[in-house]
Amino acid sequence: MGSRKLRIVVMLACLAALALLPFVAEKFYVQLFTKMLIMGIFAMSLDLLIGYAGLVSFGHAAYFGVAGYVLALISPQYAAASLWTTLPVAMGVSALLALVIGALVLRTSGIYFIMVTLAFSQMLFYLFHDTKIAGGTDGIYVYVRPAADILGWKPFDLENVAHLYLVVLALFAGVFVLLRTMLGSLFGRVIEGIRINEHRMRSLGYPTFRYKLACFVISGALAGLAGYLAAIQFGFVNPDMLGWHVSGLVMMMVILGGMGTLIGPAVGAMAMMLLELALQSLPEFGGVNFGKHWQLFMGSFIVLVALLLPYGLIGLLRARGQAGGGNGHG
Amino acid sequence: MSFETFLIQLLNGVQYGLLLFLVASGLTLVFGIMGVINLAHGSFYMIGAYLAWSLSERLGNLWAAIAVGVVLAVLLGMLLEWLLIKKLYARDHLYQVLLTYGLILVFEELRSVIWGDDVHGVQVPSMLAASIPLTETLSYPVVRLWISVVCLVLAVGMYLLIQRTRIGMMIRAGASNREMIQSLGINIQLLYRIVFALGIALAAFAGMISAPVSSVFPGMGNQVLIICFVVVVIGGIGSVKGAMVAAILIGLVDTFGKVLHVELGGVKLLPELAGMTVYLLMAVVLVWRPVGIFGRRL
Amino acid sequence: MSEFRKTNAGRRKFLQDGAAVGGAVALAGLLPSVAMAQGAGKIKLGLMLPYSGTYGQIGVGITNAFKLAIEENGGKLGGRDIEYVTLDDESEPSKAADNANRLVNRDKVDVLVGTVHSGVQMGMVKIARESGVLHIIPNAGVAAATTGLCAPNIFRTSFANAQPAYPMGKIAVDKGIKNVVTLAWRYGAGEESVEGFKDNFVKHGGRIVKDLWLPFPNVEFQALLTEIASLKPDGVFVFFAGGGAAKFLRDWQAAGLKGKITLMGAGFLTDGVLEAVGGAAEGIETTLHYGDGIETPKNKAFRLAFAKAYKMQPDVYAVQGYDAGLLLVAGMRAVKGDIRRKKEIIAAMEKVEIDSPRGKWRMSAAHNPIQDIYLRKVVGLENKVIGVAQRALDYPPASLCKMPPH
Amino acid sequence: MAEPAAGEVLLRARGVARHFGGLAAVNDVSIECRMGEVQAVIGPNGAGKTTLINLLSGDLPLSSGRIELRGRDITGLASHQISRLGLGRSYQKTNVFLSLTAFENCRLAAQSRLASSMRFFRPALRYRAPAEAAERALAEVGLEARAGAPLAALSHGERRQVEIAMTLATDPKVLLLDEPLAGMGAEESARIVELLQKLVRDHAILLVEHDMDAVFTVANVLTVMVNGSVLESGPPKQIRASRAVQEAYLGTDDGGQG
Repeated sequence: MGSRKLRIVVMLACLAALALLPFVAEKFYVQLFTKMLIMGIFAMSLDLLIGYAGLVSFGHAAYFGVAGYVLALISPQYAAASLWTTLPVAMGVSALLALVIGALVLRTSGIYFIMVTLAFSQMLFYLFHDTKIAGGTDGIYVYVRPAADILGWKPFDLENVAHLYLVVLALFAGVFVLLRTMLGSLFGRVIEGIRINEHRMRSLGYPTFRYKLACFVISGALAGLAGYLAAIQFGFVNPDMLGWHVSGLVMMMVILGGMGTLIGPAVGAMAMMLLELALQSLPEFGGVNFGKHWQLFMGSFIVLVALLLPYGLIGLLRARGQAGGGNGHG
Repeated sequence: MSFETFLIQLLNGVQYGLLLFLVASGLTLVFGIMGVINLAHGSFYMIGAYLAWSLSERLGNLWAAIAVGVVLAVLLGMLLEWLLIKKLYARDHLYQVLLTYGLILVFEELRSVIWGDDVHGVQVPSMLAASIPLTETLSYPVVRLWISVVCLVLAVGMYLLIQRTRIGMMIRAGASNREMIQSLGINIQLLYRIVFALGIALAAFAGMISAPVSSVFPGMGNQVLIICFVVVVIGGIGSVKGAMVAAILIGLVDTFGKVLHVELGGVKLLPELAGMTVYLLMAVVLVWRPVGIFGRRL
Repeated sequence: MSEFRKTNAGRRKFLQDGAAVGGAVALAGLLPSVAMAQGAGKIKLGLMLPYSGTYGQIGVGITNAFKLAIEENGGKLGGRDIEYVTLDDESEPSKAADNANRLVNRDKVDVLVGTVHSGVQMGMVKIARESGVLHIIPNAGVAAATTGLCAPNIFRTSFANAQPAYPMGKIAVDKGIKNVVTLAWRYGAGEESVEGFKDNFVKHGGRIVKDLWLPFPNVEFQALLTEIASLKPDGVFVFFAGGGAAKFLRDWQAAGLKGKITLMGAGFLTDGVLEAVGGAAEGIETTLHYGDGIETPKNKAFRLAFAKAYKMQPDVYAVQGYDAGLLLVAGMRAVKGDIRRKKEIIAAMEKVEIDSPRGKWRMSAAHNPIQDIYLRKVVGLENKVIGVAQRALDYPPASLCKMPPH
Repeated sequence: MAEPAAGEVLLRARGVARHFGGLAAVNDVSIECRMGEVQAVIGPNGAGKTTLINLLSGDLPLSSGRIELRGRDITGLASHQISRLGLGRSYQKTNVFLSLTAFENCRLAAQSRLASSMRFFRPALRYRAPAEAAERALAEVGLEARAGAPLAALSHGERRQVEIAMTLATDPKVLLLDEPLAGMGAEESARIVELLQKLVRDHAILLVEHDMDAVFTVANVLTVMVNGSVLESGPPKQIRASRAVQEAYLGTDDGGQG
């Protein structure tokens, strides 16, 4: 268990380093990292499904986007809503949604599961896109960020970039620890068993459906947390937040980082966003504007990852250390 | 709506459904036989349409363009299978989703590099340019009927191919059970390459024959992609028959979803939520039959 | 959607309050950015436009014309050199605020220019209102930007979605069209365009038989064409653009409705698709703030210069980009390039009369062009201007914007 | 539930049948498993033995018939419910968690006996019972030495042992063993036969096996299946003597290894 202690120390060090960022870096980079951490939470929530339970959800944006919409819809126009009420509500709605959808989609498996999760997220996309529930295609603003006051005491101010960042960082760490704990628990053992061999789990006496559903709901709620934070950061939600491109993007993050490793997807999220920044600023060269066609490179990159990095970046590191790379996908 | 209008709408629905079938049939074959999930299928529909346009500009007529285009599509399909898809058979669906998701971006950008981002039209072949009057205001374009006929012919062709020929026998064997197919001593590599190329060709062909009606524009692939997945999943993965039934079903749901007016307790449901109807249909079907209407347990 | 729709007072109200608050926020936002902007050195222009995907072409056209306008004025702004920072917004609303924020806070641009897609625009407006950065919209017509969400630092050189459609309402009545069916994609631009037409059409005694919608970006029109044929209206007002428009025009003709029912729409219906539809659009009349064959020296000069510089024909989008350039030139000239004197820049931009290829125009109190809308007719491969549909149109009325004092 | 007395019928199937399309894989089979008895089901390949086990364990739904476990009707219950009622099964095709170690496999099996695994926070390691049960099970099949080895690294025979150990780890009263000896070396087989003889004291065992020597050593009752139906059922002596069985099976089939 020495290596485990070491890993914990390393992580705490990283956490401390990240916590210093707002005191050294300028506003934009603090915001950039805030976004990265938010996407990191999103990616970890999906990793719980894909990497640990073996449930390839292609509609995870639904829970992400819905939470954002909930915040936008329940916060008063020009006054701050309370963080302590809106956050639980938003996550609750996402969880509830995951419960309903999960109860239906978990009846299917394999390709069907992938496609049905996609179909449900598209349904929600059109619900917000085609109706006036929340500004239709234009989307809807969150004019004022929620306030964190507790009986007059103001622990932090989300309007403040540094504060928001630190809060997100804390939540990121919290989610990580929570998921680690969960995966080390009896529950974690069961969903892992389900991923490897669900049929056998059933014959051993596990009501696998219930466990998968629980997993789906938890994952949905955490995706909701990420969506809620994203809505706070930019004060703007629109239907594309639930679109299948976002679902694809986060799936990409999970695999790029290395699914079934939890920290991997978080790394993947950051790598993806940095890569995008880099590719978009490609120079014009030999008459061809690479910057304009940056998606060509992004696409090729994704293809290569799928072919060459089944265990993602983390897998790359692990492969150097002990072969295999721990939690591969079964 | 009047009975007459109703009939025409019925026709519209079926006609749209047949076109969907044409695109989706390739998808369902690749799904069912190779167990490969190909998100880039829509891109091949787009590529087909652009080929039809650029080739007919050069060759002077659509028929030649289609002939050449299909060949190109088959070659492209084989190349991709050999270069990329082949590597993923053993892997989880996840990687297929990922790889083909990447391919969508690649093809969309290549399209922009090669053909630009403009909208283009493809001349309707003169022999199909006419329209048949249905009511005093409405008439039905012959080319649409022609497309429907082509789709039907193709559907029958596929049926015969699968039911009557040796390769069809392999395909059925493959769809029902992978171990069996090896035990039959069939060159599975070759079979897969053929099937994948066939799937691609079908998508591209669909793009080509619909190009004169739909015109050619960026992003046209992603429009059909998702709807085709819905078709395949509702019909049952690997079932051509299912794809046909589902496609018609969706064609009708989509058609009437747009024109019917449904209210529930003052809340307008249709056509306000027309965008949701097909997905709703899919959800309902899968709750009823988790493997689609004609799907086998996987 | 139509913030300015009479039947939607509630939402309008909230958006007006939104303007008040938002505007205040924006003004407050001026201070930090003032502190940041360095007096000397280059002026940073952030161009956030679609350079990839469906709208890629439009983004390029706008960029080219914008630069052309500045080049023609000595290639400097108020005597100061320029640095361009371009960013591909991919027409992806879910990344909009993120991207705009990148330009404002990382690249520290002095002016934010963009964009085409209305959904993305909403994200940019959000950031512009928070940061107070000078923001020029060269295309996206989303009404909110110059009604409910208007702010001192936000200008638009193109149109509001409803604006080009509005005059068609009266023209239809004058043509003796009494019953109209509307048909459009169910998304912001489509809904606002239809609202603009209806507002004017009904005002002049026209009657709307039915509103038909198509889920965006669905292009399977057949069912709705059948519906229209069975309703037999005198005219049909539609909003489609790009590939959708091309397919619609072909289907319209193929369904035999062309010539039986009058087809009307804002100019986007027939812009950039005439080659694609091969005659299917012949004779269709549309209204827009630009068109082919505007015989003014200014327009001729512009078209010549643009074609020469970029080996491509300018379109309405290019004109809007060009005017965005002219507007900025005027603003910066007034302060000799001292970007810190933002209030004076804004004042100058509000006052200036833009000598545009489309004809002279000014900013409304809501910072949306008060411009002539032309009636155009499709002749061959041209959208020939056959007259002015309405002079100096300010629509949606600037009164819908409660512009904070500045 | 009280310890069942020796000879008590723990599992009773009445007229169970399963049809796949036209053909009847299992047709009107009635069978009983008693406490303290090994009920062996034999028959040529394709006789429906494995299908029968799948029906009894709930892996497959019945087409018709009725199944009782310790007097309780379990017809139509899901396999996980049946398992929790004290019926454990092993599979013919080794059905384990390859990426886990032998110990982890068994511990996961034993964990299923906890009231619920919906425990999200307390580290699984703190639960001793499953670990102990797993160790016991591994010891019984004689694999304690290989406890830490990932299954991927075990020999086929060893995996078969794990397969059985997992079944034992769920502490069942009724054991359905589908060809437990298949692919085992002589020594391993002997050990398992020994184990069966020990287990039978406090279990009811239904055994499907092709190794006739083993079968006739451990079985108290033999049921011969042919083409999905029971041909004959009785004590070993009777079956050995039966002409029908001779013709239908023993005679024709060389040792049964199809």
